[in-house]
Amino acid sequence: MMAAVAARELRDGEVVFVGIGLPNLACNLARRMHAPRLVLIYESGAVGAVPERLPVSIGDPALVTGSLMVCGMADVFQLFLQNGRIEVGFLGGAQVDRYGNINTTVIGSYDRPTVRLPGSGGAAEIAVHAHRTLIVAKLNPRGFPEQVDFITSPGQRSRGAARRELGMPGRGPVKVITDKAILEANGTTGEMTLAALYPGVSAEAVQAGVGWPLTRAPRLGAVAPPSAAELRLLRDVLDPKRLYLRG
Amino acid sequence: MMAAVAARELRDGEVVFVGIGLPNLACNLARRMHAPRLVLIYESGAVGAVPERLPVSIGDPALVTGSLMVCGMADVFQLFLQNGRIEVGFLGGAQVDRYGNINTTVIGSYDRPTVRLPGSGGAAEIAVHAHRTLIVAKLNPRGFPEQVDFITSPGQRSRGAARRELGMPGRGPVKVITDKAILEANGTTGEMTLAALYPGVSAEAVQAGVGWPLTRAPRLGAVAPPSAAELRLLRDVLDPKRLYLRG
Amino acid sequence: MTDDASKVTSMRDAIARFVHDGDTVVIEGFTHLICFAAGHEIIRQGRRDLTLARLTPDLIYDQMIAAGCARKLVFSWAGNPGVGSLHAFRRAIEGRATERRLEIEEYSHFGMVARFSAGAARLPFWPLRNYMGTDLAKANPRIKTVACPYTGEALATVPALNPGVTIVHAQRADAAGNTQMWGLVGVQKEAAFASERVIVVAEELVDEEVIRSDPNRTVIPSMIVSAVVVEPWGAHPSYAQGYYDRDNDFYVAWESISRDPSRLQRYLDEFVHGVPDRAAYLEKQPQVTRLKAKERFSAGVNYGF
Amino acid sequence: MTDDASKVTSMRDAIARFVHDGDTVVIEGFTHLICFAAGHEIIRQGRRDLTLARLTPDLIYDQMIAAGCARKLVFSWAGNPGVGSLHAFRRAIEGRATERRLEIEEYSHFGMVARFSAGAARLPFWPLRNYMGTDLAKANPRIKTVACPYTGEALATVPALNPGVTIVHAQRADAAGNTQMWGLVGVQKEAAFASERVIVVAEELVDEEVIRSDPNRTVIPSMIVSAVVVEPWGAHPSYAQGYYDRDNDFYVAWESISRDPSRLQRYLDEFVHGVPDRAAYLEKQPQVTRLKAKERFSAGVNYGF
Repeated sequence: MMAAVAARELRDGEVVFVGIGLPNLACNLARRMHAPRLVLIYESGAVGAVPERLPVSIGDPALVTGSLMVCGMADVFQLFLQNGRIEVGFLGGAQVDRYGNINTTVIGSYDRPTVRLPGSGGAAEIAVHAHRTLIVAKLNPRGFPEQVDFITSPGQRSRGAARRELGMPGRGPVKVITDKAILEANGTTGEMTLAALYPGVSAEAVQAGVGWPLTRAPRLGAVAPPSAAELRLLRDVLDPKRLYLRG
Repeated sequence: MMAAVAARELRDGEVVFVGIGLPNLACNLARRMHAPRLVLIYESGAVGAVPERLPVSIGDPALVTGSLMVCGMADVFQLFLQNGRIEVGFLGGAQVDRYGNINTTVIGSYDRPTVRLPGSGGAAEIAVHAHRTLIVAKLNPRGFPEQVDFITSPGQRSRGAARRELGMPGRGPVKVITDKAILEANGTTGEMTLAALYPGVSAEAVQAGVGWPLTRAPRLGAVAPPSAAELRLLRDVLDPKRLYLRG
Repeated sequence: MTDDASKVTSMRDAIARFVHDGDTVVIEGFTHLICFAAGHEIIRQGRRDLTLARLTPDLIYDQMIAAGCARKLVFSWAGNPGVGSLHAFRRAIEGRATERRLEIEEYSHFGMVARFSAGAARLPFWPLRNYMGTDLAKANPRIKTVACPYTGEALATVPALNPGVTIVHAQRADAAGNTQMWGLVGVQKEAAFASERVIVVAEELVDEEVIRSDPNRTVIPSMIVSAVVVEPWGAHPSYAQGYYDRDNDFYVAWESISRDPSRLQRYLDEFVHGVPDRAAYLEKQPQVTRLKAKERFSAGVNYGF
Repeated sequence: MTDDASKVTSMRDAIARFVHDGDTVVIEGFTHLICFAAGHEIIRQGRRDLTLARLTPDLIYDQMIAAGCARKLVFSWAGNPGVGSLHAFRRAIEGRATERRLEIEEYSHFGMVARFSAGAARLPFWPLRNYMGTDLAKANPRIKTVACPYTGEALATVPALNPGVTIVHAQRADAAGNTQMWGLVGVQKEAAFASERVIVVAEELVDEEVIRSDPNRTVIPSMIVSAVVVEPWGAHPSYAQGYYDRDNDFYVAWESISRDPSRLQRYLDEFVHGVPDRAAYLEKQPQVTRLKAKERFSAGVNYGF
């Protein structure tokens, strides 16, 4: 369901910085559904990959064989990302807060962490430079605190300052795609607000998974369930071994 | 003769930044005489070239075919030259002065030049970074003024300041190889001084081609004439069409 | 993925659509892959007030200066390599009439490479350790310094160069603009990524499958390409490794052609204005086929897993 | 030219000569071409107090941390990609005994790439537009800013990283160290040029003529190489495009091996300390041959003129 919803956010011809797992599924679904000319770039340096198998890492050899271009990582970050060529970036993380800031670094304090997470990887710069980012994360109150313990990837406001004041080129996280609802960044306040509910989900159930008082959009949307075509592609073609799909 | 003298300055295994014409001849002579492991790098990006014909430009396709590596010019200047990998650089120019400063930019004033020369190319940075440079130029008083009209490539002292004060990594021009004598940089003053005479040339004849009062080394050396082997290689193998050799 | 939107067009249309009066234009290529075909079409279409940028202006910019296309030249070495001078350029700089006076902005090769690198990375400047002791920074106030935040030392800087249009000649490209080149690659990748618009001129149009069979050879991705022009021998008298050799005789001849303003104009009348396109230019000089490259194929490598 | 000074040596000798206690060591490779063989030999030789630098520490640095080789880790993403955690690393950071506490210096990928770029260009810093709004610069005081001399804007900077030794795994090299690789090339070129010493580990030793047949594929020139080690399957469980696939089963298995300190030590005892070299490591696990790559050869290109 999250993969299908994420796929619908992608427009044909866009250049997408892809991560492994759900974002990869979403991109490949979008390519087969409505966006055949989507260009996928992996931070490993593969551009225009057409993997013959589901890649298990962003450095999978299947992303290289038959791709349009392979370049070094200095080019990935300088010539593609910092150059402003990436239109959509996918981000996820252990914590997402009210303004779409993401933490993938530590739970607890930086110097004495309770849980040490992997760190930024390319997430910090994707959050700064991609024209817009889509956050994909399952709802639960610990994962959606009012404020993250550590800002790895900046959202719409960081510690009180807006993106534009901080000089960030990209528009930042425009949506958070969860397993129950879609949150959208409010154009004025930058706050992540409830925009659309999945079928059979109540606004209260969404609020229960979020650690701040959720503002609701004036008119709540209803997210269409995955179509038969979407389901068939995801289950039979893209991830038949259920590596990334769980229900 | 100048090619043979320049060749003798190169040591086996050194990495040399090569220009076209005489420096190219000198390097290829040295490779065949005493320095088979000399590594030639052209600013065009060809590394370890073994040209099947005498290259007519530093971008000649014969420098690419069968070379060890071809890289972009950003790599040439950043990863090889600025990185400090170039041991010897050859330089020439319309004017060479008392301290080995070279002018390849303008005769006259910069804004209203009498003669507009080609400009720096890679010469400015070669003069800054190569571990040592060799200047190759024919003697004549207009070509060897007390002070050049414009410093394109810095020598041992520029407008009164020494290389080290200016923060230049390389040792600068250690010798000027002319058609009559070899000048050497004085280790203390940085001045180009008369070090060795070609056979049959007097110190006065050299002074006549230089626009400043030449200091002489305490013991003047005698440059050995080209050997039979050197002459045969230059005339029959390296430049049989006399593209660069004139007498 | 099939990036099936073809960008293939004629040189005439590509120049008409993507090169405008007043633009900063870059036709790059270090000796290798210099797109004379594009320069000639720009002259034919009478573009004016261009800022021409390139490390080595070479004969093509000398011709464009003589034709009156240029207002300004940004460069690092202006000569006829191994031969002599670019005389149209020199007349314009030395104020000896005929050619309109030309504004210049001058760097060294490293400085120009650094300007393109900054432009390609969309940074406003690039640091380099250079220019101490030279008069270059005095002659060009755009060469500045920055203090290193770690060591305190002063490093030279050059400002980013972001051309309006960059024209890249290459051995092969697909219809969408995915472009591969080999041999000397100069600063073409950086110039293309720095540019607002990119015209790719290819010796050969190939199937996307050819590009995909060897992705490490791709230098320019379709997403930055505005137009693809297929123009065999489009770099003559420059060369294309594996396709044809450099026409060194023409480089030598240029010394005397360009020295004489009226001979230079006759050359332009005959070989540029006097022909409608590159095919006609080649028909006039059948002897260029002597330059066709011999075969020295590399072996392939295994991309399997 | 014949650069005939062979640098070919055994892994044991290369590590003994060029990797010293206290060194900053880089074994690079983004998923692809990670030289586990070198990491294992460093563990076997009992190196101590190393500063290990790498974008993605991956399993090999987790093993080196568990083996007590590391004093400090410089990195940007420390996980088991697509699987889970590096548990030896986590125990060392979270202060849960077993592994000695580890100092860390943390960047993002772009920051690490920029550090290697600065090191390779021998500049003291590299500018990048990044880190505004993040806590990364607060956690790492070596991330600073510089004012652009043209626009006045503040840009982030990272300091150069110049390792003592960088180990590069590649598909092929000649005896002098001229090295070619294809597929994902990560930041290996920059790391090698930034380093004081470079050890090249190749799947295949080839004639200089093979290198010369396709010079655009050369990533590392012999002049920066200290030693060449020929070690087929030396990247396993990482992979070498065109030679063998990644051993994803081992990456999955590492999650439970590394979670249990005693299992981890048993793994090291059996597969690292318990074997004298890579050949013996491979003999213990004949099933890795299932990973041998299929053939997907590219066509060659013409280098003639």
